[in-house]
Amino acid sequence: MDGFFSLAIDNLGSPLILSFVLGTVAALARSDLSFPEAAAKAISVYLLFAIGFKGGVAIAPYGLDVNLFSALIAGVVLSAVVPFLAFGLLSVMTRLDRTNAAAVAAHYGSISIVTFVAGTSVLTSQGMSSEGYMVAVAAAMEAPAILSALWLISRNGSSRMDAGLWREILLNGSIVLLIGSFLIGLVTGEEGMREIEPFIGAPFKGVLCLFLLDMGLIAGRGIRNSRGVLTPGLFAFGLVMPVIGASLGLLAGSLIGLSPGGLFLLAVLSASASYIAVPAAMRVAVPEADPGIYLTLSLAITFPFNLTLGLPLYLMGASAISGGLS
Amino acid sequence: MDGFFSLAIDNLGSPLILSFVLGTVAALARSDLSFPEAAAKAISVYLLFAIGFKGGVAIAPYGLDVNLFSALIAGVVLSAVVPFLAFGLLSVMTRLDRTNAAAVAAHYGSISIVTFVAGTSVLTSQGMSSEGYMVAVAAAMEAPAILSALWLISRNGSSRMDAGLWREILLNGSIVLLIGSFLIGLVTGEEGMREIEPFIGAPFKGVLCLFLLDMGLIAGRGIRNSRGVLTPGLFAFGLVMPVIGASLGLLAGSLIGLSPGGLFLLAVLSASASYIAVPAAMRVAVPEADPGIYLTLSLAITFPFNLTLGLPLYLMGASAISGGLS
Amino acid sequence: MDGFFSLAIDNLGSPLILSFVLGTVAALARSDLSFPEAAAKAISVYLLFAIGFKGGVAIAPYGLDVNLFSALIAGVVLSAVVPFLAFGLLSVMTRLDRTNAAAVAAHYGSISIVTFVAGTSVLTSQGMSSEGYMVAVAAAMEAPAILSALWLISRNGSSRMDAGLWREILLNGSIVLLIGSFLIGLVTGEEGMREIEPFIGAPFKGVLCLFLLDMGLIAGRGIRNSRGVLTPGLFAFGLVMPVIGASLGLLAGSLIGLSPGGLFLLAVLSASASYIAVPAAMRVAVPEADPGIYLTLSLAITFPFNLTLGLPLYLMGASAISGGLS
Amino acid sequence: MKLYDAKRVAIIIEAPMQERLTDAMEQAGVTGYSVLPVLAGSGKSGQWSADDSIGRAGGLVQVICIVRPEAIDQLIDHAFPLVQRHIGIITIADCQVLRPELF
Amino acid sequence: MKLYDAKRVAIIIEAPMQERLTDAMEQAGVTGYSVLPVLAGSGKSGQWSADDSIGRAGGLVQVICIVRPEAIDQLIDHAFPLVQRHIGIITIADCQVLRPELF
Amino acid sequence: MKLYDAKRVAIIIEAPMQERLTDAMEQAGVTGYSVLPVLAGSGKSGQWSADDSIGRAGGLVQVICIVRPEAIDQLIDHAFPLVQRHIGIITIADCQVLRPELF
Ligand SMILES: Nc1ncnc2c1ncn2[C@@H]1O[C@H](COP(=O)(O)O)[C@@H](O)[C@H]1O
Ligand SMILES: Nc1ncnc2c1ncn2[C@@H]1O[C@H](COP(=O)(O)O)[C@@H](O)[C@H]1O
Ligand SMILES: Nc1ncnc2c1ncn2[C@@H]1O[C@H](COP(=O)(O)O)[C@@H](O)[C@H]1O
Ligand code: NA
Ligand code: NA
Ligand code: NA
Repeated sequence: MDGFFSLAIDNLGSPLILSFVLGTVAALARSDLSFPEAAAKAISVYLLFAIGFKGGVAIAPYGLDVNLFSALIAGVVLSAVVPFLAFGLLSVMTRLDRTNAAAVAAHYGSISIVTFVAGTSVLTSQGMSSEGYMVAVAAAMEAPAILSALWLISRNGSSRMDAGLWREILLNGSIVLLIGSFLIGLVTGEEGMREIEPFIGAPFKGVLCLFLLDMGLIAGRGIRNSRGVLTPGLFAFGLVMPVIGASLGLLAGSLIGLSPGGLFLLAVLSASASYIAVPAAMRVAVPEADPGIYLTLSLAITFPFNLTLGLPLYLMGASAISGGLS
Repeated sequence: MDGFFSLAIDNLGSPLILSFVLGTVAALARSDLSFPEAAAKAISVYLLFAIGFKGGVAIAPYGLDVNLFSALIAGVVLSAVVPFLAFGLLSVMTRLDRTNAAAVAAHYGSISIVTFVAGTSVLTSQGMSSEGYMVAVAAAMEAPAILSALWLISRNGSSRMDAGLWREILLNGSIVLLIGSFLIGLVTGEEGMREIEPFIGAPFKGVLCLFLLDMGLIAGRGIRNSRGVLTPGLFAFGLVMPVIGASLGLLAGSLIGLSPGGLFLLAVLSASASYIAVPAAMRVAVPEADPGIYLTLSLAITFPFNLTLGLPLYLMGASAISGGLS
Repeated sequence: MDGFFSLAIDNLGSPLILSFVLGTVAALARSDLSFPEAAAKAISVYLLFAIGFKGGVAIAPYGLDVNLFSALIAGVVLSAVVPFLAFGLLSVMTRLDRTNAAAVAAHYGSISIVTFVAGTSVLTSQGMSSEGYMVAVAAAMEAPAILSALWLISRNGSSRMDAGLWREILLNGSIVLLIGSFLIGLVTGEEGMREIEPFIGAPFKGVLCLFLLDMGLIAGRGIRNSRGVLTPGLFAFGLVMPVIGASLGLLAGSLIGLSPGGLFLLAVLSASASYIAVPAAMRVAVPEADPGIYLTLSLAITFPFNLTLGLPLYLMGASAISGGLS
Repeated sequence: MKLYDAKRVAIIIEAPMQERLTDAMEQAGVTGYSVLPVLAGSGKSGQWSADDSIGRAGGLVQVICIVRPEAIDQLIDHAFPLVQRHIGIITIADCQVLRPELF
Repeated sequence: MKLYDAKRVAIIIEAPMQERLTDAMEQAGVTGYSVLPVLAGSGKSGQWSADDSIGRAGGLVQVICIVRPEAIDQLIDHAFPLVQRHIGIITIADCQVLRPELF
Repeated sequence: MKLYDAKRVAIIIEAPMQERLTDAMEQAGVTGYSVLPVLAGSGKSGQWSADDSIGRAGGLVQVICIVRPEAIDQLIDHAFPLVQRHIGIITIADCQVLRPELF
């Protein structure tokens, strides 16, 4: 556990996490500090583009190989299976009705790309590398959870799906951007990287600080508005579920033989909960589910937990397993 | 033609063009990927400021000389004359009525600054330099085409011009910003450049990638909405006209003795079609013209053509002519 | 005075000031050049974060010491006292009624963080350093002036204050962001700086150029709309008051023994007039005061004066005093 | 100048439903509509604000549509089933227009 | 489909007053409202535009609220003292709604 | 509280025409107006969206103006020639205000 505490303190003392804390505190204190929605949207495009591109560049020398496919399959399976676990856990730990429980479950099967980005940044700080194609895995994990959740609601999820929704889920902006920039990185390789490194490389961490400041503001407002929504059971779920998700991620990752860094990132993806793609899909397909519940859990409980304590914990786990395997 | 293919492949394989392609594909596939309008506006201010400033810095050691004025005159003449050619071509190739044809013609006389910026970035990749004052030429070419088109509509264009419109056309934001930052670069020179290079220099290409991603989204949506608007004749016009414009630009540029890089940029300016300044002026002065036609042609046909195939083609042309002249 | 002219010319010839001038000229000429509100807001978050963080990093090796507290007290006193002076001066120089005079006075006691940022950038150009905690002083000076002004209006200012207003004033976004990022810088120190320097360090000046371009646009529009609002007396006040404020700042700063750089920055803070926090508070607490008067004075007269002539003047003053003292 | 009676229909709905709603309106024969942004709001499900959300999932938009009085029933028949399960606050108000041929 | 009468109240007010206004509205028993952005405007105190201001101090917002007709008096009684000293342009218009249970 | 009758005029027009329109309104004696953003829309000339355009050329704005009932004719007379050739969708609706002295 010594390793965990030193990792956790490292993590909590980084400008990234402190910026997030600043945002959270400001929102809890009801400061009027705010970050314009348009700027946050633009930064998220930047982050997705940068992370996808770097992933592509990283594997450009090797090309797409079979490991990518096994990782993709692992991701899809995780995304599809985790909602069932989450749903079961919710029915034990909380009194959510079937619809709300399934909606929440969808979020935990899917992923939070910012948590993933923060994870890659922890890896860099630790001087560890990871499989470049993990960004493609991230993209692949966005959608399957939604289908699982819709099936949970109606045993016949397709009744809630129209053609439009299929397209919206599969061609969701962040999926397209991640995959697209991944391919661009793959095609242009190191040469492309040299051209745009001063934009997507060096300043990346600083930009992420501002983004996490905004995420902190959003999480803090979420916490403030959570009175009356968050029962102790839900709260506990929001902390336990990511750890379960991470464990599954570690398991799946070690089965397919990922590197320690890749193992960590798969755990992070599996632990993280969506707050963009899945809420939008729920709005359309399951409007009777209460956004107050699923957004609060995902944004105000699980995201901060993962960012602060989860990342060092999962890194410990990944190192332990890799150590054990090697 | 060997040179053309290798240039074209170089160009098509650059992160810039691939980002544009990604945006186009995302929009055609009806992904909900989007880039906030405010951020795109801010980036365009950044691009104009950076390009103007660099132009000014480049000629700071020499000051304004007579070549600048001959280049400005060449630009103004090109901008004023091209609409007549375009109008003639449209009346041969399409069935547009007089008003719509003139409105389209105005766009082709004027310029697209992003195409110009992409052109400068191609030059940099090829290790070629150009006259710093070409940005001033770009600014000078924005407006004259509008007057030609208004004259074409009413043989007495002034009846459609009020004092406000004159001011809006001549003090259009991008003209003012280009000229202003050009002068700032001229005044502050290398010393000013050193201070702000890490903002306007190194990250420039990466920022341009994001902007072209957004342009791709816009072009793609334009293509999607073009059903029913785009006849084969119009489509062909959108591909032929830029080549004619570029040829005129090469001719004019070689008459005034521009360097190969400058020649290329004048061809690019002449080939490019406006989608900001001219549409706004048409909205005010020629509201009966259909924006669906002129915006689709300019944004969804000519811009992508210039960006992908046009740039290498015009560079070939400029090299050939310069080689022939030298 | 030789020193002043060379400093002033240095300052006026920098890309920062020229960008501001460009914006002003564009707005006066009624160009439609504009910068999106959301982008300006995002950049101001960036600037506050960067300046606060750098301040924290600068004192990280030393920690918080007693000098910080004497500087904070000096700042609070300046902010609280200057409004009385301003109020007196206004009643001599202008015919503003009590309410409007007090509202204007509040702005001059409080501060403009952009003026402060421009001041730090002048220091850097001159190779001078300053106390890192000056950003904390800046934060401390935002609010006290508001209380003084409310007291001036009703001799019982509290009648205009509700609990919400107290919170809004004290937890104002820019105060929270400055203090928060200052603390982050303090905690993470040089190591944190290394991680995010490529974002908040190198490109800082270039970003500030764009921001000042926007400030110029706003100031220019303010000047254009000032017809009928600005009497000669008010205009003169807008030029005289900052010089008085700066003098008080120099006095206070030399009493507490600040370095030349710190002295200069305290003078700049004291000379500058608020245009964000105080107007918002006045809207709520003193709605009968005319925003046309206080915003015009602060944004269209005093801000440009400080930026162009004030900064070199105050730097001269600070150097003279420090020279005299040493 | 002569004024003609018309109806102004305003529908507040979740942003991700916007396209479905306008598609339904087009099927109802509506010739035009405009979409306005909504910054923030409050209702039975609590408060929200555009600045609180990443992505538009949390946000609302307001779709405004001027129609001839006689077109109102058909519009409602097409739009209602869609908004019913969603937030979908529909208001209808009388107004007057200058150029009836536009609608 | 049956339509029910309601009132549409629109209040244009300084952005820094938004929260105070909506608090007052909630005290008046209003169950929901939406806030719309305002870009620019002109009035006795001259012209303004969102692009002219840094921060929201200079800007306005429009708060829109659909209420049952009988709730209007209470709403006005609570909101009026607050807006009286401010810009506070209140307009009330008749409208019709489909689902009266929402208000 | 006593309510006074007024008219709410809303004009949707191309963004580049905004200033010309408000100038004309001021000439018609209008004392105040507000400009609201429009995000997207559809009409006879097809669909558009603010995100589809660079610059404001493609976009629309909505100008809203509360006036006394008797001022409506003059307003229309001044505004109509200007909007006639443009998109210019003008709607006029009855409303009530609290402080008639503001208009
Ligand atoms: N009476 C109302 N008037 C205006 N907007 C409302 C009203 N009720 C609800 N809304 C809007 O609809 C959203 C969702 O409402 P609800 O489903 O009641 O939580 C709110 O956040 C408001 O933006
Ligand atoms: N008659 C009106 N109709 C619509 N908006 C108005 C009207 N009068 C004032 N406003 C808005 O309220 C703001 C302040 O008005 P005033 O207090 O008269 O300067 C203006 O800038 C407009 O945005
Ligand atoms: N009936 C309508 N109701 C609301 N907005 C409309 C209507 N008709 C047109 N518009 C708006 O005006 C724009 C241009 O309309 P049009 O000239 O018919 O293409 C559309 O894109 C809409 O934003
Ligand atoms: Na997950
Ligand atoms: Na051209
Ligand atoms: Na001050």
